[in-house]
Amino acid sequence: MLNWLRRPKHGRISRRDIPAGLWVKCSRCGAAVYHRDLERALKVCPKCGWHHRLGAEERLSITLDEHSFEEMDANLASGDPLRFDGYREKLSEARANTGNADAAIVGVGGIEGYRTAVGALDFAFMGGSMGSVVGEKITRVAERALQDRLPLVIFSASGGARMQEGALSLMQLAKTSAAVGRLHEAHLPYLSVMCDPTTGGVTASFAFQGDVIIAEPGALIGFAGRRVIEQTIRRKLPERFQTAEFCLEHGLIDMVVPRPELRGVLARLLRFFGAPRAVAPEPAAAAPDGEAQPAPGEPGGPEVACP
Amino acid sequence: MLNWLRRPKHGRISRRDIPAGLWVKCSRCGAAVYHRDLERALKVCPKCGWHHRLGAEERLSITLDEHSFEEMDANLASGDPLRFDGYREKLSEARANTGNADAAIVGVGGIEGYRTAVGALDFAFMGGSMGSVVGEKITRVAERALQDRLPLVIFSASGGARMQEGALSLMQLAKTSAAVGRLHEAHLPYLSVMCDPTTGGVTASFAFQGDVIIAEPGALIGFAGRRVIEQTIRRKLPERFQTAEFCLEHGLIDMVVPRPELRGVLARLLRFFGAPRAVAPEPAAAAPDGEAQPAPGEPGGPEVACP
Amino acid sequence: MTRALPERDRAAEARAAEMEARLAGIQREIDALRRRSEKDKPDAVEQIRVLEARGEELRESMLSIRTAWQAVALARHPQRPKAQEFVRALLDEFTELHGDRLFRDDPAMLAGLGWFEGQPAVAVAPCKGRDTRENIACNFGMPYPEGYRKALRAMRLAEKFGYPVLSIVDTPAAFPGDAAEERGQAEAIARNIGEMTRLRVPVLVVITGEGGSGGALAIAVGDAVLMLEHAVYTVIPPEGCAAILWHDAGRAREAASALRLTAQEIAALGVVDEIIPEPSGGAHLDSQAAIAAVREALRPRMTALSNLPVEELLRRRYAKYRAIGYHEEQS
Amino acid sequence: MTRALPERDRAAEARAAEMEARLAGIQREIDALRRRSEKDKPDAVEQIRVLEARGEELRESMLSIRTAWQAVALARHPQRPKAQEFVRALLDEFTELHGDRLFRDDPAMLAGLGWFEGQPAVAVAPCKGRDTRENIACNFGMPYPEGYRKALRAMRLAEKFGYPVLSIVDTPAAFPGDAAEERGQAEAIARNIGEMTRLRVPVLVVITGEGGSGGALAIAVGDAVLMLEHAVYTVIPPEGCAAILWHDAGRAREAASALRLTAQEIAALGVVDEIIPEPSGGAHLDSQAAIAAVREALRPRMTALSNLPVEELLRRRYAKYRAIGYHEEQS
Ligand SMILES: [Zn+2]
Ligand SMILES: [Zn+2]
Repeated sequence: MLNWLRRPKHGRISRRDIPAGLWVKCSRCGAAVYHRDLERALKVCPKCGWHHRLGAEERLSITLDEHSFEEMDANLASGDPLRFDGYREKLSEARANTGNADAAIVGVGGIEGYRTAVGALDFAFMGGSMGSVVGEKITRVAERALQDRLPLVIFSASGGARMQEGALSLMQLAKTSAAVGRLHEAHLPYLSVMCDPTTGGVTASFAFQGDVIIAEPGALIGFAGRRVIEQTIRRKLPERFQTAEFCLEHGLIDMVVPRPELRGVLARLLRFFGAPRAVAPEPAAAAPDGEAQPAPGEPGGPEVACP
Repeated sequence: MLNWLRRPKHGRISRRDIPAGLWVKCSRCGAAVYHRDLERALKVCPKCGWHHRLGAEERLSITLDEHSFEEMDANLASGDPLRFDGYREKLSEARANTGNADAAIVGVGGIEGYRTAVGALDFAFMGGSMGSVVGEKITRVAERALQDRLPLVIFSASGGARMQEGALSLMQLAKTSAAVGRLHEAHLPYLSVMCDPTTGGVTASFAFQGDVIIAEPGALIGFAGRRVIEQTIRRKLPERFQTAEFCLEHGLIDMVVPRPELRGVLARLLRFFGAPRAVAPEPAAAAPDGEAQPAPGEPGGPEVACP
Repeated sequence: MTRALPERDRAAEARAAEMEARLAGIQREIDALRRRSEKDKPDAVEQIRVLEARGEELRESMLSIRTAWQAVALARHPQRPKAQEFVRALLDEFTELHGDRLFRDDPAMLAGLGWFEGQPAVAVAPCKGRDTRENIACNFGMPYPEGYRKALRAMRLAEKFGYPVLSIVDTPAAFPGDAAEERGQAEAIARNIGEMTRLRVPVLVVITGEGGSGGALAIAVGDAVLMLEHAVYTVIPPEGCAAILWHDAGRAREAASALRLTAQEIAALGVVDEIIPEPSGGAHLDSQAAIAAVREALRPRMTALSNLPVEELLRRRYAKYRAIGYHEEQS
Repeated sequence: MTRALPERDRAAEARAAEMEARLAGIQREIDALRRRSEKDKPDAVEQIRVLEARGEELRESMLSIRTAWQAVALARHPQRPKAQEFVRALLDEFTELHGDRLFRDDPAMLAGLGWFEGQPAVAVAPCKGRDTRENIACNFGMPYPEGYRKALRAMRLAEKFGYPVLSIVDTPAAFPGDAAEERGQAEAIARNIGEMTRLRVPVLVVITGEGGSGGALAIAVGDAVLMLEHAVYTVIPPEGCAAILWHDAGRAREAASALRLTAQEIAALGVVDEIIPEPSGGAHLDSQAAIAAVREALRPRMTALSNLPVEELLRRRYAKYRAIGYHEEQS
């Protein structure tokens, strides 16, 4: 289930290379879980229910219809506009570890047959932080949705703005908000999914601007960090502060959806908001390990237009 | 100052008939105040600062430029649509006591030379309650503002909807809100002034729909009554609960303005929002004690149009 | 302009009071028998059966007279289908939305998305519970400001996508608590009413139980306002009205009558557009039939309103509320 | 797309550190003299005068080098004119508005109406205090969500009447407290940023002190974004950056330099449109001159923006933010 989405690797090591059949230890409850069982359960611990983090590729592969994904702008990579000490090294390391050029993957795909523009942030890539590239990719995928009158679905998982790009990162809050704002004006639906963790500048921009906001159980969601808040108020915060469930009670998000139900809920919402039906999924549009096909044209026209 | 606005009386007794020169006792602090001093101070107690209630006529006469007021619909009177026991008697009594046909006076007037549609509720008339007539008059003055592109200023003082007209009273919340809503869509300014007390259905409609909301010091402002709330929560409420100052702290109103400054603040806001200038005030447009002139035409065209 | 109502049927009220006294007597007899039933079983069972049948008969004829107070009692009946039950039954693939995105998710207000007869729609409804525990959880159907703000957020979502709004109304009142006042109960209601007068999509409202004053109107301004036969709609709860008029909340029955809050009277005042008949004896005896009746009543109106151009829809909505009221011209 | 910045002037940073050490030495000498001054009066007074003059000289040359840390210190200088002072001086007949109409009036955010050079305008600005008491009252210029919501309400009022918005920005951050999180700090900031990208009136922003991350941007998205010479604009406070990078908040000076937060660097990144020169030595030495400089800088931009058709204004605003960012294409 987690494996159909294969993309050109920028580094050599992939988390996908773990040999099947190993036992892994749940970092939450400590239970030993057979690796394949964990994968089959979409990385939700069968013992404690904890939703372990997914990489952006994994996220898309468990969400999108098989072989429906057409990636955009896979080759966009961060530079070092501030000449910030150590940034280039951190980027190289993150690229090697994740196999991605930066912390977001965007494109167009199908969810239970509904065509949608889609993006996913990758917490494994420098904490999913939003620098110029993440901002640019989110903006481009929103513009693509606008152009093709598609819905937009974004999975956030981010520590916030990327400080190594200074004020340029901060401005990505405005840039992405402007792009998402155009979808609102065009009456196109935008569904925001907050995964563990979604904090800082990403919450203060597109993640909180969805028509419907969904979170995964237990996900950490908040603007300021727990440590900063505890220093400010000089008190310990309760355990469930800034969890998805806490945000739900405080009226900040629409629903908390367990991972196995998420695809179904998204499809239901896409149908409700008039997403176009995809034509029958292309049989293996992209070769499993070949070059990416970032061509801007769509493989098949929508049967129905978004309202 | 309180006397220029004289209107045809529906009853025989007028509060204006108190002989000047009497000492009156402040109902708040108990101080004995020379009647003429209290009038000169716009009924703000010189000892304790309490803003005593004003009738609708008094309110308009201390607010509007002398002889600038052109009343509308003075002859609209309540019927008894529900055949509610005792309602006709209460109406007669209120008419006799206040000299007004119902609990609102509306029309067009000038404030420091700025032309505005204006309305005032009269708490002395059945607690300023809103039945069909109050709703109709507020609606008509809002429609007049829309038609002539004038700002709207409404002074509220009301216990809420008039229960003797049942669901018809309740519907006045929708009717007045719809009329005020058209001003918003036409980008015309509406200033709401909450006087003591403004509660119930009037707060739940036009009083809280102002572009700017002003309250007089100490005014009681709230939706539910203190007694009902205390019964519900089984606690005593603090003294300042539901005061203007309490509402200011809770972010519900824009400002608390002492009565002597109110005219100036309104003029400043009307100027800011582009109210048209009135031509030089008509010298005594209405005869002091003669018939009202509810002619719908305006005495002078505006020099500047509202934006 | 609205027409005044005819005089009330005082004889009917008196008859109802008398019948209720008889019913209470029967109930006392039944209770007494039950207390004795361990001693004297088969006989008591038969007697209880007879008494219960007589009580049922009496109840039915009381229903047929239906004074205002009986309407109040039916509207508040604990087995009456709840507003949220109507919503979940009327909309297919219902998806609940939560929160006002400002302060809190108010469990006293339901908001969500779904399909009404193949048409995407957004629904709002106050929530009453079926027992004490549930009622405490949803504050007895009395929303806080955040409940109204959640409903408004859902309605704005409907507006964005051009989908109709369906509002099912059954609430005793907006919650009269200090925290609700602090957070702007009046402001929230005023804003909803104002926004609903100009929401650019069809708004269909059904008063299914208690239409409790401003707290109900805050989700009840619409192009079509329907009302279940035994629902009530009132500017003030009868108890509150009696307390103000006669300093005696116990005289609520008289107040209920004076307030003209039954569906028939409300319709005669032009405040609602249509009365939806309930299953014989009241909706609580057959929820499914009540829901089906509401669905039937909504269907043609949904179609008709969806076919109107927006400007015409708004013009009619304005004209409708503009016309409600009763006044005289004094010479 | 933004251009990358040149290497930092590390020599200047080193010089500044050295000068600061010398300045601290002078200050210690002065303090020592003062402690002795009762014994040995006329002589000490003269010595102190000389030392103070030397210190002043040193301070001026430090200013001329202006490393990032000095910019931070100036931007935070307690005597620096406050954002609300700019607003009250720039707008005639200023009328303050209060409250978000939802929950609370946040004293950390000023909003109001007034006339800028004969043009009606709406202004927003965070509030810092001039002393501890004032600072506690206005939460050290750190708004709660209700502060941002108040600002948005004021901006929407401006939009309704077609008046420009003037935002004066000087805030260390949005308040990082638990209650602020509970009430949706992120939501409030996200909403403001989103709405400001499409507000249908000209928005003019001046960063006058600390442009502190999202808490600043929540009122700083505009058609013209100006920045006072010694103001700073940063995605994270230097102390926080140092704590994350080196687990040592004490290395804030190095972080400040790395973050490129000075007006000159921010302008070079294309994030602000213009740097407004301050009076010699910094705005705190001459508030009136600083205010006059801001007025002069705003005047032509206000005129130019007010003359643009709304659609063109919005097109340009979008294009402006669309272009900010730096990336490479990987093969
Ligand atoms: Zn586990
Ligand atoms: Zn007094």
